Amino acid sequence: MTTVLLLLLLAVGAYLVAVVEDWTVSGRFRLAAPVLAGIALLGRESIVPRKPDRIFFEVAPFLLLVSAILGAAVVPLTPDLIITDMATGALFINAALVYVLVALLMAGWGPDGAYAMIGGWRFLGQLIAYAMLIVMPITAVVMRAESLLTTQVVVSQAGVWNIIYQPLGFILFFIAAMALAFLPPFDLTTSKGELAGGVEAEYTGVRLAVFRLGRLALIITLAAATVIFYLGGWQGPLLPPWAWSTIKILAVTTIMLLAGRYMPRIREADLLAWCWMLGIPLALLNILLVGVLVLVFP
Amino acid sequence: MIAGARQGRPSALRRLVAAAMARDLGTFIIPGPDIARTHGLDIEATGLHRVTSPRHASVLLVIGAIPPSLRESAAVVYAQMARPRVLFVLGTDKLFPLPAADVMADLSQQELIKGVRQLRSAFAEGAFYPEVSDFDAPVLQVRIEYTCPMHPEIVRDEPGSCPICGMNLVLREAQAKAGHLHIDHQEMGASMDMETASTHAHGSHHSIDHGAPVEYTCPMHPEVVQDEPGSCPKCGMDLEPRNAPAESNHEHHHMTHDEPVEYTCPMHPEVVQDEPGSCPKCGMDLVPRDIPAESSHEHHHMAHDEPVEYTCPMHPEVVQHEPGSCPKCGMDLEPRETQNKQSHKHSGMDHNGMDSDMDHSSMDHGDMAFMSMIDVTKDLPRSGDGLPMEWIEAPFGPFFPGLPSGLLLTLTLDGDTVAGSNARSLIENGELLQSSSMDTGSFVERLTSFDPLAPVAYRYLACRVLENVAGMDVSANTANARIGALERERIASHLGWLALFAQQTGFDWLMRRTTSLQLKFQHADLEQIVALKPAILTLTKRLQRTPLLKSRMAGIGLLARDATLRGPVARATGIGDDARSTDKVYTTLGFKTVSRKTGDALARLHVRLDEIIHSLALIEAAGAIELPVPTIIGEVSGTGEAVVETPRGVARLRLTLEMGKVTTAQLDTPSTHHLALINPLIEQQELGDALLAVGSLDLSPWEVRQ
Amino acid sequence: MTAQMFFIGFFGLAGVWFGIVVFRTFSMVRSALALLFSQTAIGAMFLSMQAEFLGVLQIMMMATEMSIMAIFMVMFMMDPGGLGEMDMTHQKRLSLGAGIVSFMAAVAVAVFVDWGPLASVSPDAAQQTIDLGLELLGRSMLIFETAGITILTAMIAATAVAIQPVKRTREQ
Amino acid sequence: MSIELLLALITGAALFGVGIYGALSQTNLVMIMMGIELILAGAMVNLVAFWRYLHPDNPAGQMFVLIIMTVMAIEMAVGFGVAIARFRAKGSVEMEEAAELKG
Repeated sequence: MTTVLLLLLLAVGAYLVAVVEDWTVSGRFRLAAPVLAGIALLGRESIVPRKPDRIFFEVAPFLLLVSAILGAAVVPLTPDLIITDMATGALFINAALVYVLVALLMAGWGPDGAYAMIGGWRFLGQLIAYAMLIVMPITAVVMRAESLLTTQVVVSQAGVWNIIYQPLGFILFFIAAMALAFLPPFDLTTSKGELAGGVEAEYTGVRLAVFRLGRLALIITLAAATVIFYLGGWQGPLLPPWAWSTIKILAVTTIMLLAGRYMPRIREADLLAWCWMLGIPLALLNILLVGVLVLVFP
Repeated sequence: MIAGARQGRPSALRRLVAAAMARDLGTFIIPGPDIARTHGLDIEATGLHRVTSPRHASVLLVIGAIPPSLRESAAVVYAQMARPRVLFVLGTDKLFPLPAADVMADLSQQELIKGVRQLRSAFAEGAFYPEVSDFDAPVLQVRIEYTCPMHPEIVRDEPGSCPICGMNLVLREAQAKAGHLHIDHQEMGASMDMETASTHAHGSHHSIDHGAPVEYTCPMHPEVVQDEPGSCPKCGMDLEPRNAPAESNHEHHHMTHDEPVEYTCPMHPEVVQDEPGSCPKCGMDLVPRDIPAESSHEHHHMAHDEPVEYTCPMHPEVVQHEPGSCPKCGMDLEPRETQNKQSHKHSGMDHNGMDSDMDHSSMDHGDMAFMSMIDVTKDLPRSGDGLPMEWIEAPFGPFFPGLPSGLLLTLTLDGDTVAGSNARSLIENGELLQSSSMDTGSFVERLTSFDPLAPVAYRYLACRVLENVAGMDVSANTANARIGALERERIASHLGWLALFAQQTGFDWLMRRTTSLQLKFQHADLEQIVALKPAILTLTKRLQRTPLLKSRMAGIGLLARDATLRGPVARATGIGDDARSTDKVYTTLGFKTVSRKTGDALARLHVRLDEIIHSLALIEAAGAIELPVPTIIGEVSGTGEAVVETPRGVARLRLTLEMGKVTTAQLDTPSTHHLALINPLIEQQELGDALLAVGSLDLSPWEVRQ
Repeated sequence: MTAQMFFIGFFGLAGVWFGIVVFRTFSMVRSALALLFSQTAIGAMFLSMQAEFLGVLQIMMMATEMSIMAIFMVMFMMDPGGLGEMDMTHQKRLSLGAGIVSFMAAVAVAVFVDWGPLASVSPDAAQQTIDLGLELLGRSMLIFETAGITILTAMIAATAVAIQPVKRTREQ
Repeated sequence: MSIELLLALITGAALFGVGIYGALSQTNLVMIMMGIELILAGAMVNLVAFWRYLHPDNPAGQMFVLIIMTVMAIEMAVGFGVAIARFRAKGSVEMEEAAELKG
C-alpha cells in the first residue's frame, strides 16, 4: 500500500519537476505542457537505428527509470512513509544510482551513433569525478546519525540540520548530485551544443519518453536525498511532515534546475581536476570536522 | 493530410494524440537560428520550440532560399525525423530534393505566426493517415557493402571473411554511385551519423532497403533468422525485417569508396600493384585496397608528398635515396615514404616487428589460427597519446546546433579527442557576378545578399568600391549615417555570435538574452539604440561575473599572431589590425582599436564585448543611421578597391568597371582565411574544446570563397 | 522450498549465466556489462542470504568497476563491437577441462563434506552493520588498515605505471 | 545439510569454474582479468554462504569478503596500469604477443 502510494507520489513529483523544467526552459508556467509533450512522444514513431546493439538500446531507458525508482525506495517522506527502511539505506541510494551510469553507457553504445557513444563515455568520466563526492559527504552524515538508516539520519537532525552542522558536506553533495543527474552545467552527456543531444539524440517516441521520465525521477530522487541528508527531511514547524518534505524537495529541485541556466557547461577536464584536487580533500576535511564535532557535542 | 504523416487510421484516440502533438511542436531550423535572427524571426515566440536533434523534431522549418548542397543535407535531416513530420517553408519554393512544403509562408514574423497556426491545424488533422508513402531522394540511396572491421580497405559486395585476418566482414552502407551530386555520402549526415540516417529514410517500420537482402529476425532472440515474415519459435513475437546480417554491428571506420583500387599483399605491404595477382615474395593472393583510403588514414601523421627513400626489407638501417640493392644481403631495396618509419615504429618495419611477423606467419600449425593484434593494427593510425580509442569519423554540421549553420566540420575522433578534421562551407557562394557584365545597381544587391549574416557591411563595401572607381565622395552626413548602420550591424552580429556561443555551451540565460537583444538591435533607430545601452552594459557586467565562464574559455583555441588573422580574432592576439583605424570618418568619430593579448577564446569574447560597447559610442557620435545607397556613377570605366571592416574582419573588394558595368570582381573575406585555421587549431583537443575553438572564430560559411 | 532458497538459486543462476555470457559474446562492451550484471546478481544473492551490507556494497562497487572495464575493452580491442566475430581464445580444450574439473572438485567438496550444524537465523541487518564496524575497528583493524594502505599503494603504483612517460631529450 | 548452503556453494563453484576457463582461454589481458574477477566472485559467494550458515554471529566472515573486494579493486588498478603501459609500448594487450613474459 505504502509502496503504491509512494510510487504515485513519485509520479506526481516527476510531473511537477517536468513543469518546473518547462518553466525554466520556456519561461512560461504551463501546467499542461508535460502532458502534451508526453502524449506527443507516445504518438510519434519510435525509430530503431540501422545497426543498434538491440539489447542495450531497448534496456537502457528502463534501467535508468528503475535505478531512479530503486533509489527513491529508501527515501522517507514522513517517519512511516517509506517503501523500505533498509538498514543500509544511505549506502543503498548510492548503489542504486550507480546504475544510472550503466544505463547511460548502454544508451550511448546501443544506437551505434557517434554522438551518443561519446556522450555515454563522457558520463563515465563524470562518474569518476563525482562518485567520491557522493560517498564521502554521506559518510559524514551517517557518522552523525550513527546509523545507515535513512529515517535515523533524519531523526539525528532534530536539533540542527546538517546543512548548518556540516555546510561543506552539503555543498559538495549538492554539486555531486547535480553531476549525477547530468543537469546543466554538468550535462556533458546530453549536451545539445556539443553532441546534439548526446545519448538522447537517437531515441525517439516511447523510448525517449521512458528515458525522460527516468531522468525526471532521478532528479526528484536526488533532491529528496539532499533533503533527508541535509535539510532535516520531514522536520519543520507548523505544517505536517509530508508537506515539509514536499516543499523542501520541490525547492531543491527548482534550484537544481535553475542553477545551470546561468553558467556555461563545465569542461570535463576541469570537472575531473576540481573534484579530485579540491573536492576530495575538502570531503576528507569535512569527515574530520564532523568527527571532531560528533565527539565534542555528542 | 501532411506528407510526412504516420501510418494509421485516424481514430478518435489518434485524433486526440494528434491534437496534443500539434501543441508541442519541436522544430529543427534550417539553415539555423542565426539566419532566422537575421531575418528578424523570433521562432520561440510563436510557440514552436527549437530542438537540436532531427530525431526529436516534428517540424522542419526552412528559412529563405538555401543553396542546393544544403538542401540535400536538409533532405537527410527530413528523412531522420520521426513521423509525423511536417515541412514548413518560409519564403522560398526551391526545395528539391526536399518534398513539397506542407505549409508555406513569407519571410516575416506575422507570416510566421500565421503559418504556425496553419501548421497546427494541418498537424492536428493530418498527423495520421492510412496510407503513407516513403520519402525518397537520390541522396538517400544506399548500397550495402561488406567490410572488415580491422581492414577498411577490404570492401566486398557479399558477406564473407577478410582475406587478411579472417574476421567476418560486416555490413555497412555505401552510397549509390549514381545519382549524387557533389558531395560524398558520409558528409551528408546533417547532425547524425549517416548509418542511422538512411534507415529511417526508408521507413523503419517497413524497412525495405535498396539492394540488400532482407531477412526477418526476432527482436528478443537474434539467433532466430529466417527469410520470410512470421513469428518467433521461441517467444512468439512477430519477426522484424532487417538487412542481413545486422546483429549489433558497431562499425566506425568510415571511408570513401569510389576510389581507384590497388592490390597489395597482406604480409608484404610494400608489394603494391594495379591488378590482382599473387605476391612475388610469398605467393599469397593480393588483396584490393582503396588508394586514398589509406592515405586519408595516414595523413594524420604524415604529409602526402614526403620524399621517397629506399630501404632493405631485412636491414632497415640501410636507407638510401635511390633504388638499388642492399649492400648486406643483396635484396632489392624497397621504396617507402620518409616519415613512414617514424610513425610506424611498432609496425613490423624494424627487427622486432619483423620477427614477430615471421613467427605468426609460420604459426599456421595447430588448431588455433592466432591473429596478431600488432600485425593487424599496424597500418591503422596512432593517436597522440599512444592510447587509441575507437576512431570515428563524425560529421558536425551543416546544421549542427553548436556551429554556424552551413559549416560542415568532419572530425576524426579518437575517443573524444580530435585526431583530424576537415572543415568546409557547404554554401557555394563562389560567383559574385551573375553574368559577364553586371550593372552596378544589381551588383550592390548581389553583395547585399552575399552574406545574410552581414548584409550591410557588404552593401557598404560595394558602394564604397563603386565610389572609389568613380572617384566620388559622399557627404559627411551620409558617411556618418552609413557608419551608424555598419556599427549597428556589428553589434547585432557580435550578439549573434554570443548566442551561438551560449547555445554551444548550454548557457541558456545568455542565449535568451542575446537573441532578444539581437532582434531588437537589428532594425533599431538611434533612439532605440541609446535606450538599449543599459541592457548591453548589464549584459557585459553579468558576463564578467559568470562562474565557469573563464575556465571554460581561457586557453582554448589559442592562436599566435599571424598575418592571416582578421578582425576580432586578430585583435584578440594583440594585432591592432583594423580597417577602421585608417578611415578618416571613423577617426573623426573617435574610433580607437580594441585589442587583447592572449589570443584565446576568452580574449575573443572580451574583444567582441568591448567592440559592442565601442560601437554604441560610435553610433551615438555618428548621430544617424542610414543604409548605404549606391551613388549613381554613370558610365565609368576603371578599376578600384575598397576595404571595409565587417563584423568578422577586413573584407577587400577589387572591381573592374567597363562603361558602368561590373566586369570583374575579386573579393577577399575574413572567414576564408579563418576556415584554414581550423585544422591545426583543434588537433588533439577534447571535442567540447574543439567546438568552442571553432565557434570562437565566428565563421560565416556564406562568405567563404573557395 | 523457501523463498530464500528460491532467491539464492535464481540469483546464483543469473550470476553464473551472465558469467558464461562474458566469454561467449564477441562484443567487448557486452562482455564487460555481462560481467557487471553477473556481479550484480551475486550482490543480490548476498542480499537474499541476509548479508545486506555486503550485498549493497557489492552492487555498488562492481557497477563502477565493470563500467571502467568496458571502456578499457573499447580502448584495447581492435573490434569492440564484436562484429568481426573474431576468435580470441587459445588453449580452449585445456581451459574448458580445467574449468570443469575445478567446478566438479568444488562441488564434490561442497556435497561430501559434513558442514556440521547449520545456523538458521542471522543477526538483523542493522546489528550486522554495527558488528562489522566494531570488528573492522577492533580485532581486524590491522588487516583493514593494511588493506587500505595496500589499495592506496596500488593506486599510486598503477598511476605511475600508466602515466605517459615524459620524453626527455638526450643532451649530449 | 541445508539446501541453501549447497545452492550457494554450487553457485560459487560454477563461478569459479567459469572464471578458470576464462582466465586460461582468453588471449586478451582485460578478458583474463574478467576471468579472475569471476574466480574471486566465486570465492566471495562461498565466504558469504559460510558466514551465513555456519557462523552468522561472527562478523569476521564478512570481513573476509571485504578483503576480497579490496583485492578485486587492487587487481583492477594494477591490471589496468599494466595494460595501459603495455599498450603504449607495444600497441597490444594480447597475451600471445607477450612472448618475453613466457618462461
